[in-house]
Amino acid sequence: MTLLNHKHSTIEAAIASIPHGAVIMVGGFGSPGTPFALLDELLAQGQTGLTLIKNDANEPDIGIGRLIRAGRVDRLLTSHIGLNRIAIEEMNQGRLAVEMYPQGLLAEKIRCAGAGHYGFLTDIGLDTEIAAGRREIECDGRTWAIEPAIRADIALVHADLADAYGNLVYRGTAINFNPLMAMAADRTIAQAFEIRYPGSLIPEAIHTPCAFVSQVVQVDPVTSEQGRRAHAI
Amino acid sequence: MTLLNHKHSTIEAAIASIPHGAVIMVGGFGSPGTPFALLDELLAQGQTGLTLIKNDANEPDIGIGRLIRAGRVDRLLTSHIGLNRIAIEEMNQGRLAVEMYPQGLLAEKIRCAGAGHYGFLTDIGLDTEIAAGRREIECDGRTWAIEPAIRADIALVHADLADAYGNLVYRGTAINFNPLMAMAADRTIAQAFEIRYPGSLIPEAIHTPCAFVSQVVQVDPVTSEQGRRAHAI
Amino acid sequence: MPSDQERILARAAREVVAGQIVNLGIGLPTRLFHYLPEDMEVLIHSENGVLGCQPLASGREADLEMIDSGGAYIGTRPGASVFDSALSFAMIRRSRVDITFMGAFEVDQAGNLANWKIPGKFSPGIGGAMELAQKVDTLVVLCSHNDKHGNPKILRHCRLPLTAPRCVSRIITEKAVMQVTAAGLEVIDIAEGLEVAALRAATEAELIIDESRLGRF
Amino acid sequence: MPSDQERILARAAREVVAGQIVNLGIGLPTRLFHYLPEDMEVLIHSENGVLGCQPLASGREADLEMIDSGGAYIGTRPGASVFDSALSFAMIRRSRVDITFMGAFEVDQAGNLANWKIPGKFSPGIGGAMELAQKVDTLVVLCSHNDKHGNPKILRHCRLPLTAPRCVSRIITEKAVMQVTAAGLEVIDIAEGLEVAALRAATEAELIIDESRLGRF
Repeated sequence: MTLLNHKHSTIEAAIASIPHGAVIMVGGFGSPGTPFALLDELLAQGQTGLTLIKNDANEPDIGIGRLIRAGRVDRLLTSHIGLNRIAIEEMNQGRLAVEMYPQGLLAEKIRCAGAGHYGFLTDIGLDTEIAAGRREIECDGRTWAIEPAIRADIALVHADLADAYGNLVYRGTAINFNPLMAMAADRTIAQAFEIRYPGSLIPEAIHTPCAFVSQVVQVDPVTSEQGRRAHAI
Repeated sequence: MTLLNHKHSTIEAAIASIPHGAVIMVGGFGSPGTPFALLDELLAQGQTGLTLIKNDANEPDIGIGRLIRAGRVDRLLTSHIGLNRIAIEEMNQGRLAVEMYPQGLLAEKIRCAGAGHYGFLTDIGLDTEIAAGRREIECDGRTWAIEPAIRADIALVHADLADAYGNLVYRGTAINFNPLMAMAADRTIAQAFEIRYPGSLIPEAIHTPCAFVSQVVQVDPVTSEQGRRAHAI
Repeated sequence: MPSDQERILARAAREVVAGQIVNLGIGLPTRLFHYLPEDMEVLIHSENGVLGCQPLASGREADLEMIDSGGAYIGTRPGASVFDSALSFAMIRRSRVDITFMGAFEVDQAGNLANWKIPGKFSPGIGGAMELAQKVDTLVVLCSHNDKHGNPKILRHCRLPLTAPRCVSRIITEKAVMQVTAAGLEVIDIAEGLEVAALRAATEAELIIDESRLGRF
Repeated sequence: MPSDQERILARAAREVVAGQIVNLGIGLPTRLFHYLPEDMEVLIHSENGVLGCQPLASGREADLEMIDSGGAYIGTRPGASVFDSALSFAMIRRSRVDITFMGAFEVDQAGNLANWKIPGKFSPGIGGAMELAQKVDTLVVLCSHNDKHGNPKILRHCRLPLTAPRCVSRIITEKAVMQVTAAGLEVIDIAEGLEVAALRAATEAELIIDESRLGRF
């Protein structure tokens, strides 16, 4: 239990709670939705031996790209790392263990952990290379693959708006994996551009109810990675 | 495929597309979110031999209660029918086949069909009476029950707002099963209090994207069941 | 002199800690939210899809699309959210609800709970009770100590179909507050004016009672 | 004289029917949305979580939180929605996307597609391609007819790991438009000025060609 009125945190304190060797989900598809400020703080604090779960590897000089480059990441569960040549190089050199999943299965495996189940049964990829290593089962006369859920110790997510209880609203294509990950980790740390008083968000428009959020950290759009990139365009 | 610009429909035409013997999901938890106008039209048109999937049986004189009372329903998949003495009586007399599921499993089975999977693996109810008849499987040294997805031919849902493409926004506790069912049926017919031009709804606030909606029907809050009840209070 | 139900609810309200997420089962537990301090920062979860219920202010017109799982019209407090049924039960199965209060037909000294079915008599469906009972860390049963015929409801072993096995943390009746422990059912508080012998006589379960530590309520 | 890519894209645009939901794969297909009539009522799906993409108006400042699956900044048209990745792929697996356009390393006459991995050389991960290929009813491959060394890409049997088996409906290259049928790969259109013999010479797959019905593009 995280008490409602103890969620607003400094970025230092929030990230300091992450131990070496943690299994960490990181929101974002490319840059949108990536919690750049939280990741930069994680880089600064020096946690190592990390397992990261993220749709992609960002680019070499931003987001989890920086953590990979600094050798902090032992293992990456992902869908596509084509925009990060360093990550591909680290993988090919055997310094970074990479598990690749089809994007929709990765999303669904995370969502399944967030829903509190063991796994799901799917026909995706049955006759392809990814079927190797999956356990299959017959149901109703057809073959299905068992896809176990993927959970994490910590989720780092980026929201557009939060309230002090930890309710989150995402924006645009920055939604992506964030609400799924917020539900699938034991603890969720959210960064948001703005943290409002409870009651300021429309109940129907809240994507992640506060029950799934442990800490919220306010980040400045101008000094965050997104902000820096905005000024560079 | 339902073309974007052919979704706005009269209630008569939308319901006339439902055949006898159809498997129909019906949104709603109690009254909120129940598509009363669509159900009343279904009653008027006379389709029979129906299988309904709804969280509850409404009350005897409203919603699916009317269809059950009129003998139109052969089978009901539900979670709780305690507020409908007629449905309990019909069940006890063997005239209505009722399959009961724990509410969260019913929701998840519908959600699973909407996500395009066969089923999921859960530990809910393992040591209880509901375990009877479920297939179980060992994974990672523990026992899990296989819960197959539940799909339908038609979903009838109630939204607060729609646009002409069929994007839907729900309100309050009228959300409940509606967005799950809208994804789990072959065709989804939505009633809404207001149908706006495309572009009038906030993209982030849309609960059901139009890809999952086949027809939208405008219903008048004042003449709808909700409206009548509002005036009676 | 409070009624039995008022006594149960007033005592139950003391189980709630500020900052918690609280689920209230259909029936007696639903009334608990009238017993919590108005300014207490708790979020009431109702499994039909709302976090942050509060009683509808008297004289306020009901919003027809805002009900709790028992069907009563409700209001919401600042910080409330509404969501679909899959997310609502994800919250339950992920143990994000801190405490739930439920009624019981039977509860036993091992913490087994039966509150949904009386074979041949009452079987309206289990609703959301099974997942709440199985997954919420703290389950407090609120019920009368005996049924309307005077038979004990606090048993050695439940006889009715279970809602979930070994799920109950604490039982609050008009006669006692009992904690389920590894050693058995330990009485924490006993009702004002009730003798220990009378409590034992009204109870089928074995009760562990240390009179020197017994509270009154 | 249009470039090969322009020829492919202009022809591909004619595959899209007003009212459809259309997914555009990374690379060449992403550029297709510049070839659709501006007032055409289609919704472009991008698997990172948006339905209703449109090209960013020139001179318009980019919204940093609006990209397509290829990472390009995009705008949205009226009626657009944004959603999480689980919902986005539910839309794909439930076949609510009507048509998808994808690149290919290899495609064969049975409709098998390989477009994600070259063992030992290129394996960045499959991204969203597998589910799109397996579940979208109409998959149109847009690719050059031959690789940069002149080797055929339209094969009898794919040699690379498959994205999905028997998933391709139609192939559009700068040389031909080919339909996957039960009988084999049937040429619908051939490029202006290209001889049938030259097309066959550039292709490993067996081609079914009825010259009396052949279109030009």
